[in-house]
Amino acid sequence: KDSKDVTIVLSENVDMLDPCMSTRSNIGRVILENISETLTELDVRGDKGVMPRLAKSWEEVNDTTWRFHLREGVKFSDGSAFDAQDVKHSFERTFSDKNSCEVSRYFGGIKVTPKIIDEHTIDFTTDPAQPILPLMMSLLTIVPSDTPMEFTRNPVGTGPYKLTEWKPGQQIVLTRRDDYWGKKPAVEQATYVSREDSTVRAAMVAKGEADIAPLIAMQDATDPKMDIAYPNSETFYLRIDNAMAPLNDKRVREALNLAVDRDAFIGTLLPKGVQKATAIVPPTTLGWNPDIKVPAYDPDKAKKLLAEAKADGVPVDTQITLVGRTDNFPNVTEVLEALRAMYEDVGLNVKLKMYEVAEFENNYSKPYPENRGPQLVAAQHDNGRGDPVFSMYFKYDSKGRQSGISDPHVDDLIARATAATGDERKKLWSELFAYLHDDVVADVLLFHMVGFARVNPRIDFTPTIATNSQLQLSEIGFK
Amino acid sequence: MTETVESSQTPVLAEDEKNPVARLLGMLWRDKFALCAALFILLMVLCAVFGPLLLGDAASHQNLRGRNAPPFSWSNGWLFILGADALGRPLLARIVVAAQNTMMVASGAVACSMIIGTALGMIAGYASRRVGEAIMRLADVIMSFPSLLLAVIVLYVFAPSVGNLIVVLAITRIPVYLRTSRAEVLEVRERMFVQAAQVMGASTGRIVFCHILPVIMPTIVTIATLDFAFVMLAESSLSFLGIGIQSPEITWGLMVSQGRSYLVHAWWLSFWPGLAIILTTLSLNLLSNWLRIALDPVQRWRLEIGGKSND
Amino acid sequence: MTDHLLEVRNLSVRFHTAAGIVDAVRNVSWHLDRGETLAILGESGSGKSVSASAIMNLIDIPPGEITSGEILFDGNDLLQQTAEERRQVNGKRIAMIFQDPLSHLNPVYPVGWQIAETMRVHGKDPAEANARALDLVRRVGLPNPQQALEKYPHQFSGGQRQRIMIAMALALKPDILIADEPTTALDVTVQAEVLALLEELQAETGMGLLLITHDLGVVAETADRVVVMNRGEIVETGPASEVYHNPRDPYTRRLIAAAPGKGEMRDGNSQGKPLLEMKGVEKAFGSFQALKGVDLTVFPGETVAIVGESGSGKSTLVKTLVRLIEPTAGQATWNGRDLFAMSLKEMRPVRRDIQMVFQDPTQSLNPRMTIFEVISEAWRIHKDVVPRAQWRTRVAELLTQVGLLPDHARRYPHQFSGGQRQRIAIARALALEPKLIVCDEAVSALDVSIQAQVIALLDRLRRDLGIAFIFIAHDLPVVRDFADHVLVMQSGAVVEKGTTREIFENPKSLYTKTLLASGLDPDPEVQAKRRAERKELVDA
Amino acid sequence: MSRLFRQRAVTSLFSLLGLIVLVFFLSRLTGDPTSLFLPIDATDAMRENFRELHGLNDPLLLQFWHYIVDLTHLDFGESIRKARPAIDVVIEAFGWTFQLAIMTMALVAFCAIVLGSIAAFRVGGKFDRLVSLVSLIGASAPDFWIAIVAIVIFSINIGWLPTSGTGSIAHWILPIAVLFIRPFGLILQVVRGSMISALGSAYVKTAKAKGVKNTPIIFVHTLRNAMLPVITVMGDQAAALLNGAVVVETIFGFPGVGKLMIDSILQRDFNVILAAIMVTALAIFIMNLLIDVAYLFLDPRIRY
Ligand SMILES: Nc1ncnc2c1ncn2[C@@H]1O[C@H](COP(=O)(O)OP(=O)(O)OP(=O)(O)O)[C@@H](O)[C@H]1O
Ligand SMILES: Nc1ncnc2c1ncn2[C@@H]1O[C@H](COP(=O)(O)OP(=O)(O)OP(=O)(O)O)[C@@H](O)[C@H]1O
Ligand SMILES: [Mg+2]
Ligand SMILES: [Mg+2]
Repeated sequence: KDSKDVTIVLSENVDMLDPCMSTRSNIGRVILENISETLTELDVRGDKGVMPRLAKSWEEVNDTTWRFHLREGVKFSDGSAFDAQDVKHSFERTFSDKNSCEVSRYFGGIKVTPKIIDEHTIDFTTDPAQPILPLMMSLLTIVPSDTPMEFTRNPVGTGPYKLTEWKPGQQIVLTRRDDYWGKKPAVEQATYVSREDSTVRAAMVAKGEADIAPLIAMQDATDPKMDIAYPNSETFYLRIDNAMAPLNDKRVREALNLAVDRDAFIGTLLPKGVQKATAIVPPTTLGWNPDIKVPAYDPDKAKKLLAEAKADGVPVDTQITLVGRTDNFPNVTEVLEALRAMYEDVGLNVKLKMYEVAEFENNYSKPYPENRGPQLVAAQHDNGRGDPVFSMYFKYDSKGRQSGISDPHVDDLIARATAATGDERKKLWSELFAYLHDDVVADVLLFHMVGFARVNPRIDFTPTIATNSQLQLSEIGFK
Repeated sequence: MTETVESSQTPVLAEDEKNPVARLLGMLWRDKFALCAALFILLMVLCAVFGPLLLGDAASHQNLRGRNAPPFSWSNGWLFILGADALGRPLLARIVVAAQNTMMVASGAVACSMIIGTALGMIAGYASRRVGEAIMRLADVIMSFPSLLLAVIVLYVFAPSVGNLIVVLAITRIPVYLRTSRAEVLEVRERMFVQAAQVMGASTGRIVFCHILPVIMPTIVTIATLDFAFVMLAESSLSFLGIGIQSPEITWGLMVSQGRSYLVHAWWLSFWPGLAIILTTLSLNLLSNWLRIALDPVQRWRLEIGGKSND
Repeated sequence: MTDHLLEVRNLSVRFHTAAGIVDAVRNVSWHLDRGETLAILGESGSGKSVSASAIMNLIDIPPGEITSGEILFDGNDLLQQTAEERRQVNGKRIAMIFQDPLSHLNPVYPVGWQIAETMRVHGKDPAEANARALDLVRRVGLPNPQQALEKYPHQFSGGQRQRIMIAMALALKPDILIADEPTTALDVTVQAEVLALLEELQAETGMGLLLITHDLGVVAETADRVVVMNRGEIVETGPASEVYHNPRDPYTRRLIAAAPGKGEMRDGNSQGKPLLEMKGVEKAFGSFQALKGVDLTVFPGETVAIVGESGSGKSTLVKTLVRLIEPTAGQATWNGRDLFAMSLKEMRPVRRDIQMVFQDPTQSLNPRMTIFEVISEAWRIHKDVVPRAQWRTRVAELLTQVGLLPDHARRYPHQFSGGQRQRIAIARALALEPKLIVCDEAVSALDVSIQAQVIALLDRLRRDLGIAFIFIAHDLPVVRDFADHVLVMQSGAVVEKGTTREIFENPKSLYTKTLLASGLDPDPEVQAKRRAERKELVDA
Repeated sequence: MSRLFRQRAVTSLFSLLGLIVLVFFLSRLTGDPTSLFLPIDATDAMRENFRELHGLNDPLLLQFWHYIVDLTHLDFGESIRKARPAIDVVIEAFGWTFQLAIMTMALVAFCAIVLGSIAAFRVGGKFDRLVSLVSLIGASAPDFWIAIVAIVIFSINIGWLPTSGTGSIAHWILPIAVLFIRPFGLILQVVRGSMISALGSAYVKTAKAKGVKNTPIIFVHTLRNAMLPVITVMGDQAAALLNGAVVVETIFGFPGVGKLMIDSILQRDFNVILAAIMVTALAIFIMNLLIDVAYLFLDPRIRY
């Protein structure tokens, strides 16, 4: 087959195709940098950090102002020219109250004011200072200035492809643009279909009905010629409800960490490529601390700690609920069952409860249920964006929506790191990670997960940590 | 015969020599398929009653390094003859232990829906038009109400529990019994023996239960046996929401659905529990087919004079 | 070897039942010639219908079993033929009229379709078949033939259904017609027409007619030869008048002696308050007016017979009385209360006192109940009648009273003959010792000896317990013996009523006169004479 | 007959209204779509804005009032998830489901009735045993087994059929085959049982006495008498199909209403749930009416 067309089989239906929703992984895989581009782009293949895309360059004008110089001669797929007005509109649209664009969450708590300097220059003033604004700009998709504020079903962008067909539930077709400003990609046309069943996705690629299945289950990744493992930026951990007895006792929390035989999971219930985690963000993230040691598997010590705690009057026999989400990742139930068994082995009384998304969400996010009892919430956290700022406030600040701890020192470190730049930022994050892991023992950090993609041998494509949220057709070649 | 009348001794009707249970067992003995089915069901009931006591520990002992051990290998002991699941637990033991929850949920849900549905259906078919119409429209509503939504509502409004799981499953299956029994009642109530009973002064309850029910029961039971399989499988999809059975508790349906992702590479994970479901359903159905014949006087000779058939 | 049209040799049929083997037919042999009419007489349950079924290949094997014998037709043994060969014969060469028309008609197809089907399966063009069906329906005397074809079996009266069966059997002018009690539900005038029709066909095609009947009058009118059966065996055979006048077997003698119509007629003895008074009862089925204002009064201990045209509304009238059919108008006073005005619930206690024997007994017995259950159900419903401990003896007693064996209580309805089922229905009605029993053709399927026994029983109950009867019958001699009052109905209205003597000795309306005149005499010679007279009348 | 239709139209309207009320209020008891639509780390302002945007801050009764008022203009509201009119989404999906259901049921009806009747006629014989066994195994086997094994066999190993998706006629074969199995088993058993009883009736003897062949005896004389429970159960199975065949839709990527309904329920996309339920309910109501009319045709003794 010499065709330069590819078919990509996604794991979820695409409900919407609005560019401002492209931080959702299934939407992002279709839109991001294919239809709609961003001002900047994070390098996930090398270590170049934030790279230019629609912005040629940028600089910090003062502490609170960033200036972006826009690329010239760029055209949207509807023919209109790209200029600062479009950037301003895209920005305003994201924060409009006529829609519920997802991207805006990354700007939570910061007031950003765009100001057009000239046709191809735009200033962003932030309050307070936002040292990583260029990184954040890699999330903001640019739409033409005449795009309505409401969600649109006809995404128009400056990217190398344009949407030519969308039969909801059946397929989405993107076709290569001839008037794209950048390098012409190899793929002429891309068809996106979706199948929820991993076996079927794998089968489609195996049979040649599809070329790329960005996500298949470990069990189906049986053919080394086609199946590629890649870190998918998810971190699997158990959040400990530090406020509840007996979990408010540090020894108990330590015991929870020591009781887990992490190695037993690797290569069995979880794929070989998973890494034991010491932080909630993957090692590619700024400030990741290599000095933190993974807690060793030591059930005897765990038992000892528990006995000590018990002797001090900590009610270690209380039933602890391990809350999980069905379908969180393949094998989640088995993994949690295994965890439960490990906890039982050290004498803890753990009950497993699996919930669907909404009910899980009630337990996962504040306000937590009233009479919940001591809880361990098993969750995955996704941060492939290179900076811990997208995680730490939510997960660890006293007021964080999914925080299980309340520690003034942590709050302080988060606030300082968020405002810092450069090495200072890195240092502060590192310090925070160490403090959380060793001193607070805030949670049971388990694994940085991997995903499997199945790629047809005729295709030249290597998934990266970003494949969880985007799939640039321009990165696909043919052998 | 006329002589009998004239000899004016008091006539007597001797007691039946055989009691009905013995006769029924005799008929069961003659239908070898039904006999096997009955034995299988008996076995399952024994598993359900004693399984968790005997094998409860073996069934929950995990061994991650022996996960997905293939079946038919004696090396791990007889408990592993059917292989091991994703956590290295012996499938045979788990199937035996799961029988209890499975039977409880399935027979609970099927029995509830069958009894309620059939009762409502007979009322709808036999009572006044107005009542009948109301019941039927109610059935329409239930029929169009997605079971998943019902489950989610139950999950949110009530506490998730096995009882609620049974309720959800039962409610969704009510319409089929209701509509079927009503349809049959509409026809059967026109039969003359029903009218004869009416003339004798039989109460509505008596007519419905003694005259109409036996006629419609075989069909209802046939549906119920197949619903058994349906309910066993549907139950696992509700467990997905977090209502009902949760690990480490286990049912066959849950085992089947947990084995789903391994279907291609470790088929035994879902195959054996699935087979248990199939065999149970099959046995129940064979038994119900046997019962249909055993309880129908016009057909009963098939079981009374040996296995001869007329084709 | 054989020059008979049909010859049955040494036929034995038995049934396997839970209670043991029932020998229904034992070593029966007879033959039928072209153009001949052979009547099979016999006790109810003596194996007449079973031997007919054997000829038609309709016995369920198993549980039935043909243990010996051959049935020669056209020189071939039917029992050795393949199913396909039998199928070719059935309906076309040999046709059968079943004893129990209601259950033998398919309830969900219009009767016209069912009649025409016989012709269609044997290769007649559908249009032609329909035309012939219409003709047949007209010939058997159904009103509104064109509409009748479109109607379903349940919309007909008992006699009308029987005529539909007859039409169906005659459709292809078969070589042999097996008629199992073809005229029990017909009034004498219609019966005469039907018999004439059969005779005509016989003359036309040389059809052999095998007539199974209890009615000695019909035998006298039509039969050339007679076979008498008792308990599965042939006890006597010979030319009709020979057997009538010189019966040799004791059973035959008893049978002939039992022929009704010789007793004293009654003048009616209405005393006291009427038990039941029906006034102006009307019933319409759609636009068809089945009852046009009928009055009926019954006194305690009295028998009111209703005779009349088939389809005149007799069954409908009594069904309104027991509220199986809601009347369109009228009232029925019972103990000072209007039955029609009661709710069905209020009706329930009253039902104990009014029992009914249905015209089609087979369908009125629950097929899943043993006879014991069928009869004792009455006591389950009305708990004060017979204490539970006595049920067994009482059932045995009732069965014996109607000429059955106590052991029969263990069997199921389908294991009985037509007449036996009718007696079970009577026993059931008696079980409650009601004040009024409605008998809709309750003795029509019984041979005269059993009939006499049952009638005697009813009469005794009437006298001893003061039970009143509404007695619907076509058999005038029985009415004459048993009734106090007679009501004559035609087309949904009462044309005449009076005491039995008044009606029989001094009929006023034209219809009553015709009815009485069409009555058949059991003596073949008398009938032969009448026939000759009739012929003269027609010729003249 | 027309009285039946008129009366049914009125009573069904009440059922539909009751269904709407039930679903509207009950579904809103099951939580808030906000946290499901928005990402986990959404800000409070985003949440507030979302609620305001979708009218979730209004009192429930007011929301209901708005919904009913819009409904009278045939406006079924917007899908939160898909940002388009809920009814469009539903109609699109229902089209697929409807076709799938019709084709499957037609096939099921034909096969189950023919094979079930023959099995009943030869009750206890080899054919009966075989047909019963196969159909029962099919009816009680987990549907995803059959689906996946079918894909592995027919698409991958033999390569005759596409694995999944829509587009050509070949795409319909596996989904229909998989959907076929359970209703087939169930209905076959019902046909068989009902026919066994009916074949014992006296009118079958009449037909034999008339010389009618076995085939018409089974399919003309007896079947019609045995049809009442059969079409009822067929209705039930058809309703299940109209409600969507979740497993098949999921595995084969079929854009039907079952998956839509499940997703909408899990995502609390209320307008889509309501619209989907109304459309399927309407279909089910009509189907049940047709079945009730069919009773009248099948058996003239039946009256309501
Ligand atoms: N299926 C059966 N099982 C057992 N016994 C049967 C069965 N069918 C008929 N019999 C018995 O066979 C005998 C003959 O029955 P048959 O119907 O031939 O009587 P019949 O002479 O036609 O009587 P009637 O005049 O009352 O119709 C009866 O005693 C009856 O009880
Ligand atoms: N359900 C019905 N629908 C329509 N017409 C009916 C129905 N039942 C009876 N009829 C008609 O009513 C008339 C009276 O029927 P009925 O059964 O009372 O007659 P009958 O006097 O008992 O006759 P037979 O002596 O033949 O039994 C008949 O013409 C019959 O066709
Ligand atoms: Mg007979
Ligand atoms: Mg009558």
